[in-house]
Amino acid sequence: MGLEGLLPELEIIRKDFPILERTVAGGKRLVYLDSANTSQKPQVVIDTMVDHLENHNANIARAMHALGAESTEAFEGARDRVAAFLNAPSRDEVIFTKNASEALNLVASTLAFRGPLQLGEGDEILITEMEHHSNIVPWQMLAQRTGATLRWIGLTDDGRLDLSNLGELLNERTKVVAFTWVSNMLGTINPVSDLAARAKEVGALVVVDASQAAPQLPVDVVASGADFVVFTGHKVVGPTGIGVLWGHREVLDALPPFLGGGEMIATVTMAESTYAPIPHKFEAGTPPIVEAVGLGAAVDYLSAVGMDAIHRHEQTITRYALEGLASVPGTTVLGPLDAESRGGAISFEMQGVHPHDIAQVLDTQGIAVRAGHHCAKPAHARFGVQSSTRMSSYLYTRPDEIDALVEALNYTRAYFKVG
Amino acid sequence: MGLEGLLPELEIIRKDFPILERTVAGGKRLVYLDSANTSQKPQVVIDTMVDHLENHNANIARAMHALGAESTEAFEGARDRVAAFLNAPSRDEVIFTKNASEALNLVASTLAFRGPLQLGEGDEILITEMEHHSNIVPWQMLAQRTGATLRWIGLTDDGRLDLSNLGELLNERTKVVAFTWVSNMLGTINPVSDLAARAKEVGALVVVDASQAAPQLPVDVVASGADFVVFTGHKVVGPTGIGVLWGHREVLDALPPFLGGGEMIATVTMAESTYAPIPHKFEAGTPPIVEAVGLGAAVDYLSAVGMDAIHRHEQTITRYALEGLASVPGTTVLGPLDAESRGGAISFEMQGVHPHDIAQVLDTQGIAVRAGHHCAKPAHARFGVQSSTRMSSYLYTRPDEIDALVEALNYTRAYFKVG
Amino acid sequence: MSAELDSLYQEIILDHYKKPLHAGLRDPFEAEVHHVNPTCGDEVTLRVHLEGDKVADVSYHSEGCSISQASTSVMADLVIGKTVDEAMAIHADFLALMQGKGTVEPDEDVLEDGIAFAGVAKFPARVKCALLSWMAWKDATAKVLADNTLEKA
Amino acid sequence: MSAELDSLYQEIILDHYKKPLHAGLRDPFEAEVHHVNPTCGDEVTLRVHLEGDKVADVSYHSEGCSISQASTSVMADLVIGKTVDEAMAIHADFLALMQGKGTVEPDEDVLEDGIAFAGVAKFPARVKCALLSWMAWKDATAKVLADNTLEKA
Ligand SMILES: Cc1ncc(COP(=O)(O)O)c(C=O)c1O
Ligand SMILES: Cc1ncc(COP(=O)(O)O)c(C=O)c1O
Repeated sequence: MGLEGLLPELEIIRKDFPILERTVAGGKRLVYLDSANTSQKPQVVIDTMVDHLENHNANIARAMHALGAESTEAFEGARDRVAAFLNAPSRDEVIFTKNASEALNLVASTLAFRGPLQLGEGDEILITEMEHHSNIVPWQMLAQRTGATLRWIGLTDDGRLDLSNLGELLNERTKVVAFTWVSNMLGTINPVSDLAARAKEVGALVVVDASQAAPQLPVDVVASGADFVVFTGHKVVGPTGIGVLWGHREVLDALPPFLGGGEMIATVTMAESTYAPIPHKFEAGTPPIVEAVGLGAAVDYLSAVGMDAIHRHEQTITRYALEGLASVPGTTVLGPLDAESRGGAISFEMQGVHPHDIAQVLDTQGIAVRAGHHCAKPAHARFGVQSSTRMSSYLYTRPDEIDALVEALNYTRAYFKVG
Repeated sequence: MGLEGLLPELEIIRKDFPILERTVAGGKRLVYLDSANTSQKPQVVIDTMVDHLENHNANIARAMHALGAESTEAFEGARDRVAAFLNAPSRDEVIFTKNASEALNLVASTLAFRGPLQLGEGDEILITEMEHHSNIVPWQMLAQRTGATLRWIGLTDDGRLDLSNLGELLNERTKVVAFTWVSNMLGTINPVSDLAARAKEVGALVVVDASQAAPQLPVDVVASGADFVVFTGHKVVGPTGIGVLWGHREVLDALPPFLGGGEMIATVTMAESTYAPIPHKFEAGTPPIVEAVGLGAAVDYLSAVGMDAIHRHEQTITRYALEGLASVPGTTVLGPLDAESRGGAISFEMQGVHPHDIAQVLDTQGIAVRAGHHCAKPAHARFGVQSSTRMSSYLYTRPDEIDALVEALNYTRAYFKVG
Repeated sequence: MSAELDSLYQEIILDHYKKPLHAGLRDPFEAEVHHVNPTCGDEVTLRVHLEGDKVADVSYHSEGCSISQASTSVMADLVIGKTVDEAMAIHADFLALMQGKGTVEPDEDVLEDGIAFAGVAKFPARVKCALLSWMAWKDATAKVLADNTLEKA
Repeated sequence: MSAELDSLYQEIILDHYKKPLHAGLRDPFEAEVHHVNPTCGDEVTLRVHLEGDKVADVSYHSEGCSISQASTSVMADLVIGKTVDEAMAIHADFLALMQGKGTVEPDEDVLEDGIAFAGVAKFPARVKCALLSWMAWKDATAKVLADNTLEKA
């Protein structure tokens, strides 16, 4: 287990995650290799949420009493933490949504509304073939609603963005370029700042889906060159029910509001309403308070471990896993084969056994992986596969868990009598 | 304290809420009278969430392993509990949103999209002057987007809906009637099923905001006669980050999807996407999983205490509070003066002292109330007041807390030398 | 562990998976449907050919796991040759078995090879796999019946 | 408890609340703004009249709590008669006091009656009340200056 690059305090970190003590499948130790789907939660995140609910629970902003002040401070403090985590120039640019999907829909929906940034007939939206459905469907809807055209950056055979025709795809009609930082299916890490710079040359808005990046590498929104960066709480060891939209102040100011209601208004009369400045303009209703508090604890936890160290750990595990998978006959990995250009999610096929059946056998061994299209049907279609099996590691993953996976895959082959 | 109608197990119930043990303002016992803003959480809700996070956390539906199955069962089990709580004909009609505001926006937004229910020029939307901003602004936006006209049911001087001109307000152009079951400012309980029946006569869709009703009285969506009923988790002793939209299956089926992304699709191709059936069609992205689990525990808790008993308790406390407030010179209650026709939120004015200043003095006595417009500016404008002080009780409120409020109000008058 | 797996992956299921019966899309047919399992992506295109009240043919093209493939094969074999009413009754029995969480005792006289799926009922995540083609068949058959009623009207 | 309250509600504040200075909307003015505190609904309509670089008048109509009302009165009294630069410097000092969470020592020579608000800084929920009219004044003044620049250009 002495792999170079693992987190030095791996055993201590594992102790922070209570669920890793669990046994499944009749007494087997849990081997959780589904972190790209959702991450497990450290005790400090859970305890912070419990403390909030047991001792400081109140509605925020509107409440003018001790608990209200404490709750508001905890909630707005979480905004500061997230702003720091992203290196955002201003805390006001951090909008809390319910998940990454809502954040992407917020941008796509409001671009259909009247305003200086409204899309129309003849405009183009450029996305890529490796996107998660949450970064596809909102743009399909936007195209339908506005008459704009949706265009696609294709993929190379080894699962990278095919930028050979970017000069043609990016043109003066391109109003939005949306792409993922790290692919949740292929694992590919995309050249974010290069692509953003190219998109800015034609004046397009750049939307980056950092749902898989924020958990495992340092995300600096300024260095990214993007106008919007999105991620989701439950993949960064935080709770469900919360996502983040970061956006440039000028762009956020220029967008009309998304949802209407309490807390997002300046004033409401029967004749008309006016809206609060960012971030509140985009936070209608009671926000996810205890979820933000949990997310604040989560990003602090990750920062304390260190995003660079986590990235190194992920790459180390990924390299080890790529080697392990290569040793299983009939197994093909989708996406780049070098650990340096990818994140910690590895999708693969095994000849003669369907992904569901693989996942099922693995489950009886206590190993949790994902099987299916991973909300990336176009990417699967691109590689001519209907579904795949995906293992995904995180900061708590140990090399012997990869060993267990490899062994179980060999067992699966034997069970289904293939090869 | 032997008031007839209080919950018989009040002291035991209070023990379920850990925050009630807290002291504030330098050692004073917390008197929490801001439950209409957000409710406190019983231990069982917190413990259920912790157990989920520590032992069963996984993404739902998409995960094909033991944890995934457990998490999915817990999440979908919560849908069953909410369906039972609402007496919904089908669990599929229960959509999880992030709060009540999103639920209302979901309906208002999708009515602007192409489809059989799309609104247009000449159509009318009817709301009331006592709505929360979350049931006003979405309809203003819908009117703006579609060219429909927003019309208003006015209020009588004692804070009830003025139905004298309903015959004119409701006509063949009326496509939507949206109103609150219980007013969060005036406390008024509206005649939901009568109004719904009148609206159905002209073929309008009926949207009922039960955000203040669901916490304190039995809500039967079938008996209500509504097409949509909305409430929010954090006011029914559940967590933030979750709300509920119940809708008739046929109407939900006829609405186009709201947000696009993972989990709400049937299939996604580069050319087009098709959508999953309800409820998933309206649940894009990773839903609020642990929040739904907490909400399930919350509605079970309320049902175990009994919604009829809670309603009786609220009315008993309300009657006692109305008497108490009447004893404070210079104090005027807004809304109906008989406890039977109102819920447990009482807004009032005190001559010569601004609501903020009242709330501030009360806070130094450990008493938490809300001061401001309570997200109901049009209702405040109707009564010619800019803001008010609101006390709101719940199932854990004791009569001696009302005594403390009354005493503190008298002290406030003395402090500001009025009267 | 192997015992648990074996209860799911009965020999009969693996046999149908490796050598599916009635596979392929054939003419004639009165209705064709395409069903997907949104969570995992399993797909089936299925055609139904009725002659009077009889299920004359069920043909299909499907992609999916062993459970969904085997279930399609077993389903086609069970319903072909039956009357629509008989087939619907078998469908109802199979549905009850799948939704019974392992508590329903299957009737071999009715379900034949379908009893091999009894173990699937204990794996909630796989129940959908087993039901995919049954739902598709029911949907397609309902379409044919509706069209026939319309024509007569 | 009374001590805590007294640190917030200084006599000076209550005096300004009961007898606000410079209240009412007056002519002439070059800019009028309307500011609200969205969370609580406090409102102020405020006019600024500049003569050269001097704040010749600030007039207002406001609704709100004792803190916001008193702050408006104190603000108007402080800035009227000063140059815009001097007034902006006072504004900056007041802002620093309010955002200091009780750690900033106010300078009576600059802030005069404004030092009574030192206690407000310890009540985060009330800081916005004290700042509402200052923000409105700054906004209105910026508008006048911008218009002047435009005219000259
Ligand atoms: C009557 C009413 N409607 C809607 C809402 C909005 O609920 P939420 O803020 O949870 O979206 C509230 C509470 O704030 C309310 O009292
Ligand atoms: C790349 C990517 N984008 C977006 C999402 C959507 O995140 P959420 O489901 O939390 O909205 C995910 C995860 O499911 C993802 O992996």
